[in-house]
Amino acid sequence: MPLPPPPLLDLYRLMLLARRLDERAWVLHRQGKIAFHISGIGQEAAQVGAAFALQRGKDWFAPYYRDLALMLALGLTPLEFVLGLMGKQGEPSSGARQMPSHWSLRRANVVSHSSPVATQAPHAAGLGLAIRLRGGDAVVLTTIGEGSTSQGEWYEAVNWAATHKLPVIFLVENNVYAISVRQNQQMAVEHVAEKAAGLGLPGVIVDGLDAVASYRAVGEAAERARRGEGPTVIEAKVARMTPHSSDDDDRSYRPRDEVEAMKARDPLALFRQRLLAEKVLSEAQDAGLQEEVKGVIEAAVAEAEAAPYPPAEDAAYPVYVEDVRRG
Amino acid sequence: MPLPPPPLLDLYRLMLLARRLDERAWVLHRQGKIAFHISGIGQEAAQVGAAFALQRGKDWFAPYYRDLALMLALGLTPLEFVLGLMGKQGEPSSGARQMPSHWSLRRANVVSHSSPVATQAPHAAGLGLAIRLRGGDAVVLTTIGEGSTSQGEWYEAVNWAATHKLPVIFLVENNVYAISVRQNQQMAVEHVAEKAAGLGLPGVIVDGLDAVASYRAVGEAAERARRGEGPTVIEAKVARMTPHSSDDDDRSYRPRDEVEAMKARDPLALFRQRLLAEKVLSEAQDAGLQEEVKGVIEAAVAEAEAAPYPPAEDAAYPVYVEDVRRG
Amino acid sequence: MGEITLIEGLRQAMDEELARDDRVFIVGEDVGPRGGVFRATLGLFDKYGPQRVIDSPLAELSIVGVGIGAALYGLRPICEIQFADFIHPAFNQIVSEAAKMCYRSNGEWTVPLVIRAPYGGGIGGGLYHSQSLEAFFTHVPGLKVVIPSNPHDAKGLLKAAVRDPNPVIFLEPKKGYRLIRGEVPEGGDLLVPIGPAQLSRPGADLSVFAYGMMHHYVLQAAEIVAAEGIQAEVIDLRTLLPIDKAAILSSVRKTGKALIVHEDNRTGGYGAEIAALLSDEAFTDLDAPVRRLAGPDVPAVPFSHPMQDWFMPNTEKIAAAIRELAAY
Amino acid sequence: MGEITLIEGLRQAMDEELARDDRVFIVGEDVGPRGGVFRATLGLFDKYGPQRVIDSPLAELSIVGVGIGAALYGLRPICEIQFADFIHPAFNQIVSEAAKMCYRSNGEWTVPLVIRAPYGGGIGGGLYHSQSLEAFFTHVPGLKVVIPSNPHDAKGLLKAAVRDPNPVIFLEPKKGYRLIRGEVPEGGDLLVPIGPAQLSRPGADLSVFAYGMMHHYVLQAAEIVAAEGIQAEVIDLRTLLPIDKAAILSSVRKTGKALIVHEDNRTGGYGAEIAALLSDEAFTDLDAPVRRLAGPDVPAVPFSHPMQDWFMPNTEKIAAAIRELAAY
Ligand SMILES: Cc1ncc(C[n+]2csc(CCOP(=O)(O)OP(=O)(O)O)c2C)c(N)n1
Ligand SMILES: Cc1ncc(C[n+]2csc(CCOP(=O)(O)OP(=O)(O)O)c2C)c(N)n1
Ligand SMILES: [Mg+2]
Ligand SMILES: [Mg+2]
Repeated sequence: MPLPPPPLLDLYRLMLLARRLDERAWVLHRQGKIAFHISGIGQEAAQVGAAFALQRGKDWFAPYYRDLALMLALGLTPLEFVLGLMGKQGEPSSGARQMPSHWSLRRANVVSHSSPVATQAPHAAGLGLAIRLRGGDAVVLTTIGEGSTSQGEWYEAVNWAATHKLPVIFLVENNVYAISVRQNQQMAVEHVAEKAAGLGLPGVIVDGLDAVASYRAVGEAAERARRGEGPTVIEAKVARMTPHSSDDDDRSYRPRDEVEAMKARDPLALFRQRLLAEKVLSEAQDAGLQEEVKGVIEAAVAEAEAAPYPPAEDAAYPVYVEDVRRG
Repeated sequence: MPLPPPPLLDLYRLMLLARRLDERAWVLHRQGKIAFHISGIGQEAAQVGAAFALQRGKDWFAPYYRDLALMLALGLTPLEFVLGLMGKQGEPSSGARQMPSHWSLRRANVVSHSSPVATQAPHAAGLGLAIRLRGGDAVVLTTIGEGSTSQGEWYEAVNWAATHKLPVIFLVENNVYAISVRQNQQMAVEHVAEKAAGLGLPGVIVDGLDAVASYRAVGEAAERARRGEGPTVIEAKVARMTPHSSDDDDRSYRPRDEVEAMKARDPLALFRQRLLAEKVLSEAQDAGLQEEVKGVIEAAVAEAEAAPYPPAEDAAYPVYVEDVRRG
Repeated sequence: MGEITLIEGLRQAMDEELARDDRVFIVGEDVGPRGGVFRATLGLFDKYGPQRVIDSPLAELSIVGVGIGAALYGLRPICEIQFADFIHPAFNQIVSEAAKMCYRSNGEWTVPLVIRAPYGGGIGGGLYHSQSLEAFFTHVPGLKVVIPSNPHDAKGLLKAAVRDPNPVIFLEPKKGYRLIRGEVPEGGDLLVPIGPAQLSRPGADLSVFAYGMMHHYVLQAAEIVAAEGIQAEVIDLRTLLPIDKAAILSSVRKTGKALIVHEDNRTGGYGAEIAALLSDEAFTDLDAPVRRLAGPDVPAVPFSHPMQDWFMPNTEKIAAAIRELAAY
Repeated sequence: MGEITLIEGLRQAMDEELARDDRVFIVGEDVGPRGGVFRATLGLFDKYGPQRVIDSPLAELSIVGVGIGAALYGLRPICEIQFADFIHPAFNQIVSEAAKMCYRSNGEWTVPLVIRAPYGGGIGGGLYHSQSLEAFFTHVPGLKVVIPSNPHDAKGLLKAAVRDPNPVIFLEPKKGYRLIRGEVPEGGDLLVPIGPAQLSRPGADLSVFAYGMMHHYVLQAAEIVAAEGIQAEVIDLRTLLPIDKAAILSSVRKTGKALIVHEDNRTGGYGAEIAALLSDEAFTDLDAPVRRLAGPDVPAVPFSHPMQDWFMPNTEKIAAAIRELAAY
């Protein structure tokens, strides 16, 4: 089954929503309304491309903390995200137990991840194994930063998937930094995709600032996986356009001209220009979208601000599955 | 500094000593005189080649349990080995605390290793880092089985060494099995050496049944390392000519014809034939060597049998360095 | 009823659960044609095939991590760690992931996973084939920790563990694999619930708490001291987490004295928690100090026999500790 | 004397040890130009260069494993784990390797290594940036475990740890990094020995044992209850392994009552060992049950503020526990 043409406007709308919501989180942080934010700005294109290349509702996801755009594409609502930012009741990933951006969304086959990086990678291999054992042609997408591929966990997971030819896509969102540590202090290869060669599976490099390129690469990897040909490592070259998180200040380690150069290649702006040039999008349409997104976000923020915190005693449960029923 | 020609007779003598001593251990086990033996038969050539390619007394070693031949080449005495087999006092690696073949020999720069496989690999990287920090051109050799390269520990260690260009040689003794599990259930690559490509360092395949080939490959890697050009992965294709250990019976998982074919390519026999053919060794010389080795081993066994066990209370020390002085 | 060994009980449990529920599968090193290094899974590969009995790469982290992923999908993996000593590479996956998944997802995701691992010393295994390490896991909310002491419980608890919706650390006293034999009902569906301790010998003078191989020795020691007129009550804890506080407290309320026996190192071992529980909640019932007989505080069991014997608690040492406490 | 923060004490300790001994180096994530995510190593990269202050790959296993290798060579690595919660990937290297090296090599090889890790909750860090996990390590013979509670001890104990020939797990109460200030002598070579606990407030009515951030709150609580006429003796344990048994026992012999406070989960926590020690060796001195005030048995500290507050022991909860015990 050949990949259908990329749904350009959908991709754009999701990138826009993710960007504005992310920017709003930074504002909430400056206003002292939230304690922490970790940003996906600069990585949206790779994420939405990946999401639209997969079959939502059927495929499985083991994401990482920068995947706001991915999550929105999979159906997380802006309200749910803001509830998470504020640690409010009704936050769907953890009932406000986890920090913001620690995703989980059962209804969308998004498994829960934790803060220790790379732990999600073996889970993805295990989901792939389960799909293999139970039959069907679902695939698993797991994402990670380039720095976190230094963990043995990632290596073991990819090795499992390669050895057992499991239907897993290992998407590495390479933004060159792991907090302050540049890629060249992480690894001796120039491209993370080269790591695939050592594990016996294909490694693909894609321009992660281009949603369509990501859509194509993930779509092809998914087709391979569905045909039983095994996993793929995809390295999306993305940009971390903010400090690591709201706790970070990148001026001590990041050259300012690098930051400026990066901003000149903002994936959202590039995509907008392209859609305008290709006449997929009109200025008027865009203005409408911008308004719509703004409205959605302000409504979400207002509703989240009004929402209650979870009761303190909720913290006692559910340690065991038995408590879920009890709680 | 070009590698001097291989000391053929020394290599042969060590291989012979290792083989006869190893065979003697199996006999001791059948006699009920020792509880456990893990064998290096079929891997001697790779090991002695490696040992002679390095500068003993200067270079550092983080070996694994099959490295009897390597250890003998580094100066472990047959008596010391047999004391270890029997758990007798004076055993140099652990004072009889560890199982046999868990090497450590301070006087030869051989650091202590444990049973959990692959833990020695990061130590080797750390030794390499220390050499780099303190200056000098020593190198580190660490060995491991092919199955154990599936551990994240090995990946992380090689990644460190490659990223920091440390003077470390990662020698993988590939005997195709990890207990009962064949290499193709361990990894998707055909050669362990391919793993090096994913980590940005050279990966070399060598015929591990040929001591001279091993000598050359390790020698070249050592030269690279001494020149500051960083680490190398060397995969020596060896043979596990026995069951995994004295606790194993390989008939349930290993085809008999494979075992027969392997025995026909016994590295010791091959080397002997070659030396005889090249007239490096005469039949008379060989007979003399065989006698000498036999005598050494019988003396070692006799002395070890007569040696006492360590006193029970020795088990209380040394938990901390303070106890070493106290003990 | 037939008399079988402890390891046969484990094998039967896995066989029956594989047959009962096609979501159950086994994964670990050498569990396939080799049947495991202790032969616990012998014959299961031939019976259920390579999809249900999977020889993994040599990598414990991913044995558990992949198991967690499969459990999230809804399968029921049984992960075998070849020796408990080799569980540490998987520590992060067990403690950060399996144990915390239910809580951190507010119950949306659960990890029905069993991790089987042979543990314990006295088998000439030296430092790294002899360890007891239950105390690392009994400190982790979200895990259940189970240690059977006989074939009946081995079978019934393992079957219950496979059906438990939570991650269960299932530690097997490997010295008892073939040494400990016992009656197990044939046929039927033997389940021993996870949770309750077992009163294995009633007595009025003091309570002795143990599990696994040590429970076996405690029963022998109780027999010896009985001949001297000391009536030791023996409790097989079986499930270490959650703790069966009621059983522990009610025994000590009766006897007024408590001895805890384990192979694991003394300091910070499981016995500490039992002693702490008693010194808090049974304070007025105690007629004597709470005693622990445990592995000494050296890193692990040494290889050489005299040193191994020095390390290991055994029947004689237990009998001596009972006598001393009874005389207090 | 100058008043500095706890983290400044740590920074000074590392600075002085780097200057004193060229075998000392620092390795960890973001410890270089960034100066660590908490800025504990700020300025040290500029001062000592990339050979002595090394930004590692993002991989805790190898931060510790490489550190062990360098220590075997004779160097004195200080490994920084960015948050204690992320130490588990290194668990195998710490427990199987660093802790057992001296014993298993019969003293031939030693591992003079410090592993620094910020720990503890109450900082909005959620499940994985708030953990206390000392009990995993206090169960491991061969390790030393140190937790300072103030700038003076932070500096003096860290300098002592760097010079200690054994592996030291050095846990830092990150909530107190900037909150806790105190006098530290300028100049000189401040060393606080690893081992002895510190009597930080004498009192006759009951003994309260704590460390790290909890010690800070215990002192506040002691002040509050003093106004009510309760004289709590406060002991800052400081070194958790080896345990300063003499100090603990002598305090309880005097007061007859003991309360242990920690953030780490209650079951199997460090308090269990103290309670067990007391219930064994101070049995006849105890006038009341040994009490523990600890983190509840849920996986870790939740993010949302009401739930975080529910989890964390604090001054009020401690004062209440003191009152209750004093009234026993
Ligand atoms: C095991 C572990 N160690 C350290 C951290 C702290 N930490 C959080 S994010 C991060 C950097 C991750 O870098 P990368 O993988 O490149 O992802 P990015 O943040 O750049 O998207 C670090 C070190 C962690 N979360 N987990
Ligand atoms: C962490 C760990 N897991 C499992 C084992 C048990 N074990 C000992 S040797 C071995 C196989 C090793 O295979 P390989 O690395 O190929 O080395 P070989 O024995 O073939 O030389 C296994 C599984 C172990 N020692 N350590
Ligand atoms: Mg990055
Ligand atoms: Mg092998």
